[in-house]
Amino acid sequence: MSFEPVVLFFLLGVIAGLARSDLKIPSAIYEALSIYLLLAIGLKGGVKLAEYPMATLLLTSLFVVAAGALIPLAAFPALRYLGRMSRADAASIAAHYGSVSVVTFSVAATFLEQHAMAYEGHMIVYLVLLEFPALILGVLLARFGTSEQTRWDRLLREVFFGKSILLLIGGLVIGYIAGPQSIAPLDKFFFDLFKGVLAFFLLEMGLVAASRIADLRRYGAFLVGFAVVVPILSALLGVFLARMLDLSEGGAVLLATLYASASYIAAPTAMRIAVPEANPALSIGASLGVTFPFNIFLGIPLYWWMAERIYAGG
Amino acid sequence: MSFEPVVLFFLLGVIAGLARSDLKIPSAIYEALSIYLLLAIGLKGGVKLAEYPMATLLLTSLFVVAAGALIPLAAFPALRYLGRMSRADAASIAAHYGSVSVVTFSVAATFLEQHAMAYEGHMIVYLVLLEFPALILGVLLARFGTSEQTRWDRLLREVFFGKSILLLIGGLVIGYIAGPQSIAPLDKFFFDLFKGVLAFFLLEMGLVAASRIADLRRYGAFLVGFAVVVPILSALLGVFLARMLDLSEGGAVLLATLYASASYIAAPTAMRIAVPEANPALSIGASLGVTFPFNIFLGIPLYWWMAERIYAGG
Amino acid sequence: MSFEPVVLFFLLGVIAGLARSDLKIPSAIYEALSIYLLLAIGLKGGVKLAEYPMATLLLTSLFVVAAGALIPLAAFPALRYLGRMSRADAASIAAHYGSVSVVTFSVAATFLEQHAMAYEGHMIVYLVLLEFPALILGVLLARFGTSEQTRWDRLLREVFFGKSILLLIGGLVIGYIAGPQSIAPLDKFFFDLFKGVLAFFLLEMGLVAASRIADLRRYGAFLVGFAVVVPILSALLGVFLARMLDLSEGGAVLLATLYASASYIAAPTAMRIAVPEANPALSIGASLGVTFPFNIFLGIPLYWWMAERIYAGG
Amino acid sequence: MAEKSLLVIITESVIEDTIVEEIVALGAKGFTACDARGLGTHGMRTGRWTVGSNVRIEVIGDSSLLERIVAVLQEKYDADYGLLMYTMPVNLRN
Amino acid sequence: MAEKSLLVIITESVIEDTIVEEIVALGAKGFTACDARGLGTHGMRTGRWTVGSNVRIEVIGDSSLLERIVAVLQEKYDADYGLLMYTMPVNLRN
Amino acid sequence: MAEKSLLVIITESVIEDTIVEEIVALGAKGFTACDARGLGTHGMRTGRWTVGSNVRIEVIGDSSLLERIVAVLQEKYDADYGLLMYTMPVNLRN
Ligand SMILES: Nc1ncnc2c1ncn2[C@@H]1O[C@H](COP(=O)(O)O)[C@@H](O)[C@H]1O
Ligand SMILES: Nc1ncnc2c1ncn2[C@@H]1O[C@H](COP(=O)(O)O)[C@@H](O)[C@H]1O
Ligand SMILES: Nc1ncnc2c1ncn2[C@@H]1O[C@H](COP(=O)(O)O)[C@@H](O)[C@H]1O
Ligand code: NA
Ligand code: NA
Ligand code: NA
Repeated sequence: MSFEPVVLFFLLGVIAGLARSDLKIPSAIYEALSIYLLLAIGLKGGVKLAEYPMATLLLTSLFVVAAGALIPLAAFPALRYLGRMSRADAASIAAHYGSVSVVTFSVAATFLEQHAMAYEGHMIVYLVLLEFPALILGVLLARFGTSEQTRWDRLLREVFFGKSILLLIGGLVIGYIAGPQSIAPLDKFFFDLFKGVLAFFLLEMGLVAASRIADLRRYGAFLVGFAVVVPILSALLGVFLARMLDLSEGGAVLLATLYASASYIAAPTAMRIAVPEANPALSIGASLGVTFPFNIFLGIPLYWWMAERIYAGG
Repeated sequence: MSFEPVVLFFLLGVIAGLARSDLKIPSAIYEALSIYLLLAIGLKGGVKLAEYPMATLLLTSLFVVAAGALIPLAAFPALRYLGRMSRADAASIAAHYGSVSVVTFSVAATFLEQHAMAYEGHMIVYLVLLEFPALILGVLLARFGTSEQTRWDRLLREVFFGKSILLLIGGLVIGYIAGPQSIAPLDKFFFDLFKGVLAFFLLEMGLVAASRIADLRRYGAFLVGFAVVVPILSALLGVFLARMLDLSEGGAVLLATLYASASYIAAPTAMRIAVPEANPALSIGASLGVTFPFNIFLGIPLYWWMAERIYAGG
Repeated sequence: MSFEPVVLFFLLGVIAGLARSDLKIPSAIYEALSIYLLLAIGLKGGVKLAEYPMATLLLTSLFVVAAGALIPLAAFPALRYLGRMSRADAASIAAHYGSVSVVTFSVAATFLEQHAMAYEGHMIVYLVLLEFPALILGVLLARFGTSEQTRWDRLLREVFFGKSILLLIGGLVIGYIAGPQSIAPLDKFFFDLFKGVLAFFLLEMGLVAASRIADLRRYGAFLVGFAVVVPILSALLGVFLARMLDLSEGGAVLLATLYASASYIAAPTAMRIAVPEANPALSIGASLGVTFPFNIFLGIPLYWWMAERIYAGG
Repeated sequence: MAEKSLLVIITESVIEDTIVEEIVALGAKGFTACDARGLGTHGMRTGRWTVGSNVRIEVIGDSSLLERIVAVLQEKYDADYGLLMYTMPVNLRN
Repeated sequence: MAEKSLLVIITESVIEDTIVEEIVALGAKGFTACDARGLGTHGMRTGRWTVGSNVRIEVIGDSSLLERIVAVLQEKYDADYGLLMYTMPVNLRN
Repeated sequence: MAEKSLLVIITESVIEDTIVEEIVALGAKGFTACDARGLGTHGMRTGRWTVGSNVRIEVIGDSSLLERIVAVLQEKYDADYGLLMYTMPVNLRN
């Protein structure tokens, strides 16, 4: 199993951050890179979408989303009762872990491509579908049995027209409508540069993650443990479901990675608006400071190994 | 006639804007994309310039610019007397429609390339030459017979050293001096990525256009009608002139598109400085909110159809 | 000897700047482009590093750095006693000229590639190693015999974790660890676009250089002479050393260019922090306003000619 | 030269649109906003990424209007969001 | 610790250079500018694209200088451009 | 509604981190910073490239704290760096 160099850019960012280097990715650039990544992933998925019968896709999607909802539903009581967190904090962190990370997904896909391992093109549809139900679940968990009001209008706008979903779905639809031939002249921009842009983005994520590491010490061992154990269990769920749905082994690795990944683009904004009494440092610290690096360095190879074992045992 | 996907990015931007999504293209990125597009178009034209005898080019350019001047000269009285607009507003809008849109031109060129339809490389020279005379005409129309002073020094600097003209001409000259061989190593940046950057730019234009649509309701039906009818008439002029000058059919489509397009990069800034009493919401609302989408969705296919009919009838 | 078009973008920037055009490269874009260039150069060097025996490289590096240190040590007394400058100013300018310019190096490498002239891949290691010793020498020269305190902690952080060194070394290490195969998918981003990004960057440098030209008149003929003569002498040193170290002729041109170039990314920041009483307008005016354009227009061809003569005479 | 008051609001960018809606709904005729970063009781906000960035909003108006804005923002946002508000008298010149 | 006045000018970015030239020509020894966005009688200015973006300029000086600046800008730019100006006394500390 | 003072510091971006460390070490509980450009005795600073760009820092606190900050910054940075500081009384509203 060879080595994927893009993750080294994350390391470089962490080192720069810890050394308090003056290296900064301007926020305008960060914004542009994230728009690019979301659109490119959407387009990629859209182009491949036509290859699959829509009915099958709808059915499997139902399973993927339903099983995915188990993650925040199980994470919430763990955080609340084992971790003794406030209702709002537990709900917000559960929402982060129920949602998904586009960059982790991209690193996993890059990893598979480097090893010439095939996967289903419609994984990207699952990525899109998994991005938001957890956010709504998170708000319900935070509000259940309390009298606090939720700004549902703002939340729903945030969830469905938040840039993350909008660009993923927008790209998906454009790719689907246009088809491979018409998209071809855009390939040099959206596909060929993808990995380089991902490297740049990981550099920035490393810089931000470094600033979160200090926070973590304050929040303690429980949260760090949570941020490693929950992804592994979620990945296991993903591999078993993939097996059940007859996905390829590559598809199993990606579904495992989706379940294991935690959001740090869509979820923080949505939770800040809908559950403002939750402390954002906790959820972002765990998802970006622990789970993200765990996934890209150790998780993805581990999930692959899990997939191999379970598929071989099948 | 197949379908050009880049215009879908404009639609996506409009939807995001109307839904009040948090999607924003940072202004630094918008600036960089527009510099890229202007330079790339200039370079493309410059490289092809050497293929044509300079004398012919000068002569045809004279016709193209002279005929192009008819557009603001005819638009002004229409706006002033039919539209009952103030002198300043009529002059400013006339200047916007007499000038040209680089992005509309690019969409039309992409469209032709997708259909493998040839066109003259020196169309880009016309693009450059048409960009500014209308701006000067607009100021003359605004000031004719009034005692208002114009900051001519500022205007002329704006017109000739405004980034729009400067980058177009700069690119043209660099491309011409360097020639195809020397420019080749730059192709991967300036030509291969062009369509992707255009897609990104159209996304931002959609976002801005969405914020202009509300304005339009206030300014009424006359302006909306103007923003559709004038481009069609201007395009007709373009096709006839192209026929007269013996341009190819692809060249006719591009000249029609140039005449039909309205400026929203160079003209707004120039008019804001030289004719400040004009209301910029009117001219930008019409050119970006109506004419631009009309041109890229309906206009270009229409102008093509016009070119086909008129060339067939020749 | 044919012609390298990227330098024309610098000229275009200078013209725009002198004409007080509204053309501006937003600072976020400038930051992103410089991060890109530094990383790309580092990666390029890292990939090639494995081709050379480490022991030889270490030995030659010692010579290159030691000879390079002669430049600020000779420049300082010239500035102090011939130029009658304050100790701080002389030390700061000496540091700028002892350090190197990544963009000048890139233009020279592009130039060699265009003429299909080979050079050693480890030149980039010299680039990295030459970037910082001069900065430390500059501070020592400024402080020698004075009672002023230096913020050494800040300076050393600036020097070793300043973004310039960090990205160069980071790229070098990533390229070396990953090797050519793993880096290949990043080539389309980091190598194919390199020259285009360089062109964009040169445009911005032209804009900034234009604003420095006015300053120069105030500082007089001595500094302008210094900014032309010192590079030529330094280049001569480079060519002789290259000959001694048995580098290829292309390598000699690059080493000459490194010695001849003056820093305007790392050095200004480091000197502003460590030797704040030095006037930054002097050092930046000389390095960016005179030496940089001199090098890219006249210097590089001249150093090539020098290399040819000296190598032929060998 | 009218005597007015200036209210400066420093808060999280993520609620900029909401705050602006509140201000306008309460009767302000205008505002001016700039991107900012800073430090306060909610820790360091570096100005990077949406959730870590601040906005500085200025509103000029009669003190009664500004009092109303202060009261509403304090009640609805002070507990959960980084928020700092201060006022001072100014001379409006046009 | 000198008593001076502070003039804040909020206007359209498109005339930033012109306004700066005026200020300097009238005798100001310095100014500080930031990019801004906002709402006023000329509608919403989102800070995107040059024609839709604002600038916030601060000038510190004697009140007589600031009075002159206010008078000139008001006369030449207030009718046609988005413009807001206000002053207040400050203590200059260096 | 507490009476406090506001200190505005305009200086070179290159020392932003250093200045912030000083302020915090002297006891400030917070600050707010924005990117800026400007003109002063050190010439035109266009806001482009790190060495040519300014930062505008606001600190709210008791006058005694602000006096200490002013004294330290003036002594350590005024001679070598572009620096402008002014204070004014403000009403803190939350
Ligand atoms: N003492 C202060 N002086 C200036 N700005 C402050 C101060 N305290 C807080 N701020 C700003 O207000 C924001 C929110 O403050 P807080 O609610 O205390 O976290 C901070 O991020 C700072 O930008
Ligand atoms: N009441 C206000 N408070 C704060 N800023 C304002 C106010 N009114 C206007 N502005 C600012 O001044 C700019 C020009 O105002 P106007 O000339 O009224 O369009 C607006 O875009 C705002 O940035
Ligand atoms: N009179 C002034 N009014 C407003 N800002 C000023 C003034 N003088 C200086 N500044 C700002 O303070 C910075 C440093 O000033 P100086 O130390 O005089 O170079 C300048 O770059 C301006 O941003
Ligand atoms: Na997940
Ligand atoms: Na036109
Ligand atoms: Na050197």
